[in-house]
Amino acid sequence: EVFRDYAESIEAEHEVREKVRDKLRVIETLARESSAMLQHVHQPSGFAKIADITAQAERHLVDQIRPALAELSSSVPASQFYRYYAMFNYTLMRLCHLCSLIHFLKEGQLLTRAATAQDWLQIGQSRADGFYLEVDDYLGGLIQTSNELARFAVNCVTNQDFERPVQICEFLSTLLAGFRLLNLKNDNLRKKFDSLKYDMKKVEEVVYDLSI
Amino acid sequence: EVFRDYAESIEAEHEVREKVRDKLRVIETLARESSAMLQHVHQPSGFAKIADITAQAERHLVDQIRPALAELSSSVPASQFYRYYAMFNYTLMRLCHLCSLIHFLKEGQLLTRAATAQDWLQIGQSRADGFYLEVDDYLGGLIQTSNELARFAVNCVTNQDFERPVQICEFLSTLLAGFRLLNLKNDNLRKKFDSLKYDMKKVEEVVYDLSI
Amino acid sequence: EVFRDYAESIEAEHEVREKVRDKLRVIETLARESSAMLQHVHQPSGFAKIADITAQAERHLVDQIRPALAELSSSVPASQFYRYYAMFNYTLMRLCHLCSLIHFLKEGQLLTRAATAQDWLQIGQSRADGFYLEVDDYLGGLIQTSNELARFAVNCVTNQDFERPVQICEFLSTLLAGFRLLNLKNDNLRKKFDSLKYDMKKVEEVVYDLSI
Amino acid sequence: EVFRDYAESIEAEHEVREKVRDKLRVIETLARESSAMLQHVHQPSGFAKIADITAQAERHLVDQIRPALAELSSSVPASQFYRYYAMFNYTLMRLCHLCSLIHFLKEGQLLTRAATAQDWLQIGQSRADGFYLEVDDYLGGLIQTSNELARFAVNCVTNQDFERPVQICEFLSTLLAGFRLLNLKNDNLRKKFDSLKYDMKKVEEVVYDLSI
Amino acid sequence: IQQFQEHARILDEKNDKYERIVKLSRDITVESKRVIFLLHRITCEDDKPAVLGEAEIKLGDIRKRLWYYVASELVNEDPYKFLRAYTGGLQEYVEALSFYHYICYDELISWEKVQEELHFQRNAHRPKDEVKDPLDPKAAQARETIPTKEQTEDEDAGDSVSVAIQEEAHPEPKSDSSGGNTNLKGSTAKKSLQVLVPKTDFVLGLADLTGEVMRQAINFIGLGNTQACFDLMEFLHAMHDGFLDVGYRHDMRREMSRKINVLNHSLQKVENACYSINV
Amino acid sequence: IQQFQEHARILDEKNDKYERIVKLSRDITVESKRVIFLLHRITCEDDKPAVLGEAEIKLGDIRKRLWYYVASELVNEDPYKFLRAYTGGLQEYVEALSFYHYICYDELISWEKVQEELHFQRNAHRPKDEVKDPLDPKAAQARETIPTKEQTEDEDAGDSVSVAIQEEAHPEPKSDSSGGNTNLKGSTAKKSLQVLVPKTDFVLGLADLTGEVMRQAINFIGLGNTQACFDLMEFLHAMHDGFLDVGYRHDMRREMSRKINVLNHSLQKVENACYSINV
Repeated sequence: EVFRDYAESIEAEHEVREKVRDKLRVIETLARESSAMLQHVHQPSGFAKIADITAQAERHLVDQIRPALAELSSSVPASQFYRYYAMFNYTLMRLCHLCSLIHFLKEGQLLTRAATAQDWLQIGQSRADGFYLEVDDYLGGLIQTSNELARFAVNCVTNQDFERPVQICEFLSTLLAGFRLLNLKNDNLRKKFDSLKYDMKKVEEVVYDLSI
Repeated sequence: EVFRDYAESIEAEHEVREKVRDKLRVIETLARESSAMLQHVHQPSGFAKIADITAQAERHLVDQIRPALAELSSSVPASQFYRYYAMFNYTLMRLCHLCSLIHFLKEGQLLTRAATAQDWLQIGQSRADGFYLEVDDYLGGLIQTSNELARFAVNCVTNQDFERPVQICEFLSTLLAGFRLLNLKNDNLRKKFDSLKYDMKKVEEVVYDLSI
Repeated sequence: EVFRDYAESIEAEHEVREKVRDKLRVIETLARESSAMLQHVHQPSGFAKIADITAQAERHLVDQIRPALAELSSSVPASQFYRYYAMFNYTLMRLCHLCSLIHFLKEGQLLTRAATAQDWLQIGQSRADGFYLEVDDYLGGLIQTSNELARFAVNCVTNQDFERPVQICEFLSTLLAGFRLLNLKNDNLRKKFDSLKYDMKKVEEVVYDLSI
Repeated sequence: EVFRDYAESIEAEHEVREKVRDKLRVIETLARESSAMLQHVHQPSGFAKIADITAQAERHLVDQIRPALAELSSSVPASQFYRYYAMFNYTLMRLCHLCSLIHFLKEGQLLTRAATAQDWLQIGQSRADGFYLEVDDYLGGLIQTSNELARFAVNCVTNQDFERPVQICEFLSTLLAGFRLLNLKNDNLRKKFDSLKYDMKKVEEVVYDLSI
Repeated sequence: IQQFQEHARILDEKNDKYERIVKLSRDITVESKRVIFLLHRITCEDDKPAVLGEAEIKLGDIRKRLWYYVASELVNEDPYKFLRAYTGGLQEYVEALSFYHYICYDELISWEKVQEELHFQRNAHRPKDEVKDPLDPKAAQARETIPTKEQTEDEDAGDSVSVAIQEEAHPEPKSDSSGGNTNLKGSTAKKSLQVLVPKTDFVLGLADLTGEVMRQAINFIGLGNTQACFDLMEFLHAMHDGFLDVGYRHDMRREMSRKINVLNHSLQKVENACYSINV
Repeated sequence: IQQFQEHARILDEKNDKYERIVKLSRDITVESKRVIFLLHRITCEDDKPAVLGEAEIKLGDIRKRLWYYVASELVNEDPYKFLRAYTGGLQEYVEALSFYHYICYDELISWEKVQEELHFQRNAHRPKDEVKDPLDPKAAQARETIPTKEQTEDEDAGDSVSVAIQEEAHPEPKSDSSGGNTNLKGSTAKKSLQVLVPKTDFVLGLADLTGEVMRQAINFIGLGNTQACFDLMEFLHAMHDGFLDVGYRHDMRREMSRKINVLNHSLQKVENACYSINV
């Protein structure tokens, strides 16, 4: 019977989904912890130990998130990456955000997609690698970082750091230039691009305030 | 006739609902009055007498709202708390908000759930106590307070108080750190969390403006 | 940290929900099987063996659904019946429907709520019994049965059974008279009541067609 | 203060509404009972005693509904009939339906608006009379009667009464002719008019079936 | 069957009257918006006399040329019956009138004042035939042509009406705790005309006023008139207190809570503006 | 910054490919509807040979002219990546094919059969350049002009493909319990092309089939062919059983439960029709 066959196939799919969901839940909890750590940089008390906070968040990412991500990756059948993509899509974006934020706090620079995928998350860079980092997710993560940095620029000034806002301003203008190259069909990315423009404006105002 | 029995049971439920609705109406009127009092802290004329306003609102809460809440509590059959929960849910949230706002204005600190339930509202803390304060409602109330305080920070500056905004900023950042730990499945709370992030940013900008 | 406590309570609720969801899934699968069996009465091939089909469905209900329901019942904390009510609400309605349909096919009569709860599903009849059968769910189930019987009346005629439609017509008119006595505040039930009126009209037309 | 005055005025309005709602609830329960009585004419058992049923329903209307309606009428301030109109609008329509149905079952004829208002419900016929019967409500009630009679025509045949369907057919065609004279701007009435056309068609089919 | 001809007549009359009032209400809305727009042209004390004078004339026109005809339609009708037809125009009118009043007298207009303005003594001469037969299509046509500028200065119904008001002084109880001055006293009903102003519509109009006040405050900042901005904030705080006092009840119309939300936003905009002045 | 040029390229390629597949899918939908319309022309046994022959040719055309190009686009892609782009066309195609199959063989088509039909061996000669460079705008243009009638009889890719299928027999496991034949085996992936048919889309297409069967049944009644109507009712009952077996799970796509509702209505319409025959 044609239907019995189908019932089995949705059962099988359901099982994969359950497994993916479980793995995801672990990663999301870890990602929340990571965000919480990094939040401290906004606070007076945390501002003095940015290097420590960053190092701690990086260790957490390497030691805990990375293996959890490897488990997720192995629970998605390689040839069916896009079948389950919508499930972990947003989480990958968030992880990219964490990577690029930590990297910026350490180095003051933009983290490339290649480096995010290979060095930080240790997942593939293209379809041939199986579980991999889509361009959309990488870009989405960068926008989250831009939102966070716009806020950070304000708090830097409050904490008497007048250099970092300039650095952030440069970072955002690089990002904005990059995004301008994209032909944004994707509505979702387009909306995010708008928020990037807004962040840029905000940080420029901060830099302007500092210059007078 | 078998249906006559059901007609009665529907009627009985209807009566409980009517009673709960009546009690709620009283509380809501009182809560509105309380909000109206507290609104004065935003105004130039009220700014000078914050302590008076706070004391008055506290007395109103203890003398009037608390007994009205006790009446509501006794009109909900203990075993059916969750059956009517959706009716008074929002009102409880608002009362939590009032408590935490008054407490912050007095002490500059966060009011815990235990204190809200036990010392301020005098209702239960867990299901075993019958009518009790759900975590969700407590958290929802805190978010309302955060909204109010973000506005208050702005008005403090207008009224030449440059210290309170810093205090509010700390309060919000504590709150934000707490919320980050929660795995917010509840869509409603998630939206409120977003509003909290927005308030935080707003107040940070106020503190920033003060610092330059 | 005060929030860690809340995170746990949210987690705990989440676990109950997961458990309830698992148990429900089993019941729903069984209920679907049961429906599928009963569907055969509409078909020419099944029409001859209505008694067999009914007996099989009854055995399935007693041997499989009932124990599964017992498991569900034990996974809902008695004091929080209404907290999770919205989760299993619809499923209970469906079980009531199955009971009353089987009963009608066997006996040609309406199954009371007491009998449904006690003899068929073996759950409570009132809040004091913990997990119990709400009037609304019982009534909702009856309406589903009325929808099914209206269709069945048509198929009876197709299969040359001219007596059962009259029996169905009487059943529906009893049901309709009962529903008329209820003061239906519940919008959901009111809509269902309209569908019952429609079924009545439909079956009356079948009886009319038979009379000429 | 301008607002205090307004608060008082809505309080006053609220009280009138509460009172109207109470009176309405009584009438609706009575109207449901009346409908339930009249339902019996559709059933084999009731078919033989149509005259009794009709007489009983009429007595119920005169002895119980009419005084309840008088109470409602007196709770609506005469000059503010339309302020509360939306509250009792639908109920008045239903009472008109009951009157015209009883009258048809007794006399086989259409009840005029004047007779409905004056002789049956004892309320006014025009604005000058205070609480009065709007044309819209009278017409809406007639449509409900037409729906009921279309169903009744079918059941008459089932119960071997071949004359009444012809009488119903004439009644509906009079009604239809009347409605055609109206310039139906009112969307609500227009929809009802469609249902009237449908009823007419149905009853014509019944009469056609009888003629062959 | 001929009773249906009667039904048809009643329904048609009602619908036609409703449509005519809706049309008048739309004209009132448009004209009231013009008044508000005009009042926003005030940037300093010196502007006031000219602008306020013009606004007063325009408001008088609205009253005499539009409300008067609404009132004529409502003679011997239950005032609430056609309320939905003119509620839109009424709220906009209250917004314009209260804005004008606030700028003139620095205070909130009272409900009594608004209701009084829409109370007319019927002129025994000219408008008589129009009013007596509101269904006459020619009369309706004539009315439609009236609200054009060229006729503004004509000696007509409106002028004698404004005189009539002076004479009447306080012809009806001005405060009515049941929520609106709704008693059409048998004796005066036939002589005096009025458009009922339900307090709810009055308050909804006031809620709209807060949006205008906010816009004015922002304008003042642009012009560097910061003290005026602080004054307006105080006024908005008072309005806000007022609305809190009324309280948002459960059974309050959704329209009201929407407007209260707008009020809150207006207030916060002005607060933020005042904050930015102080930083 | 230049990494963004790379990002831009990747995003553009993806979007362009997606758009091309959507376009093909729309054409497939249109052509499949034509097949269904054609099949409804059958009113008795005698009509069958001619109509079925024409339908077979049309279905072959859809396969060779449209699906082949979809398959070409999907080479070396994750099959699920572009599923949303062609799911509409696929369901309509399944509906047409299964309707054809039901009329021919009086049975439900199997998933294996549908999947097999969309499995192609790449022709080494002509379409090669098109396929190897699917981004070449000229190739895309050439493709767009293909599905016109005049070219139907040309010796082209499609024909050699159908031969290729014969040769290949069963190149891949035909049943895959994980819900779809999705393994692109390294060895064959480069030589054979296929369009993945997820079982869900297959079943959704079958659900649509029931609507056609219902329409046919009603037609038959009009033609007095009552036995055929009863037969179709039985077929629908069997389908209905099948769907009940699958069960409507909670996490089932809304699309499915909507279609099951339509199925229920179709079945009841046919039941009512059969009832009216019997009365």
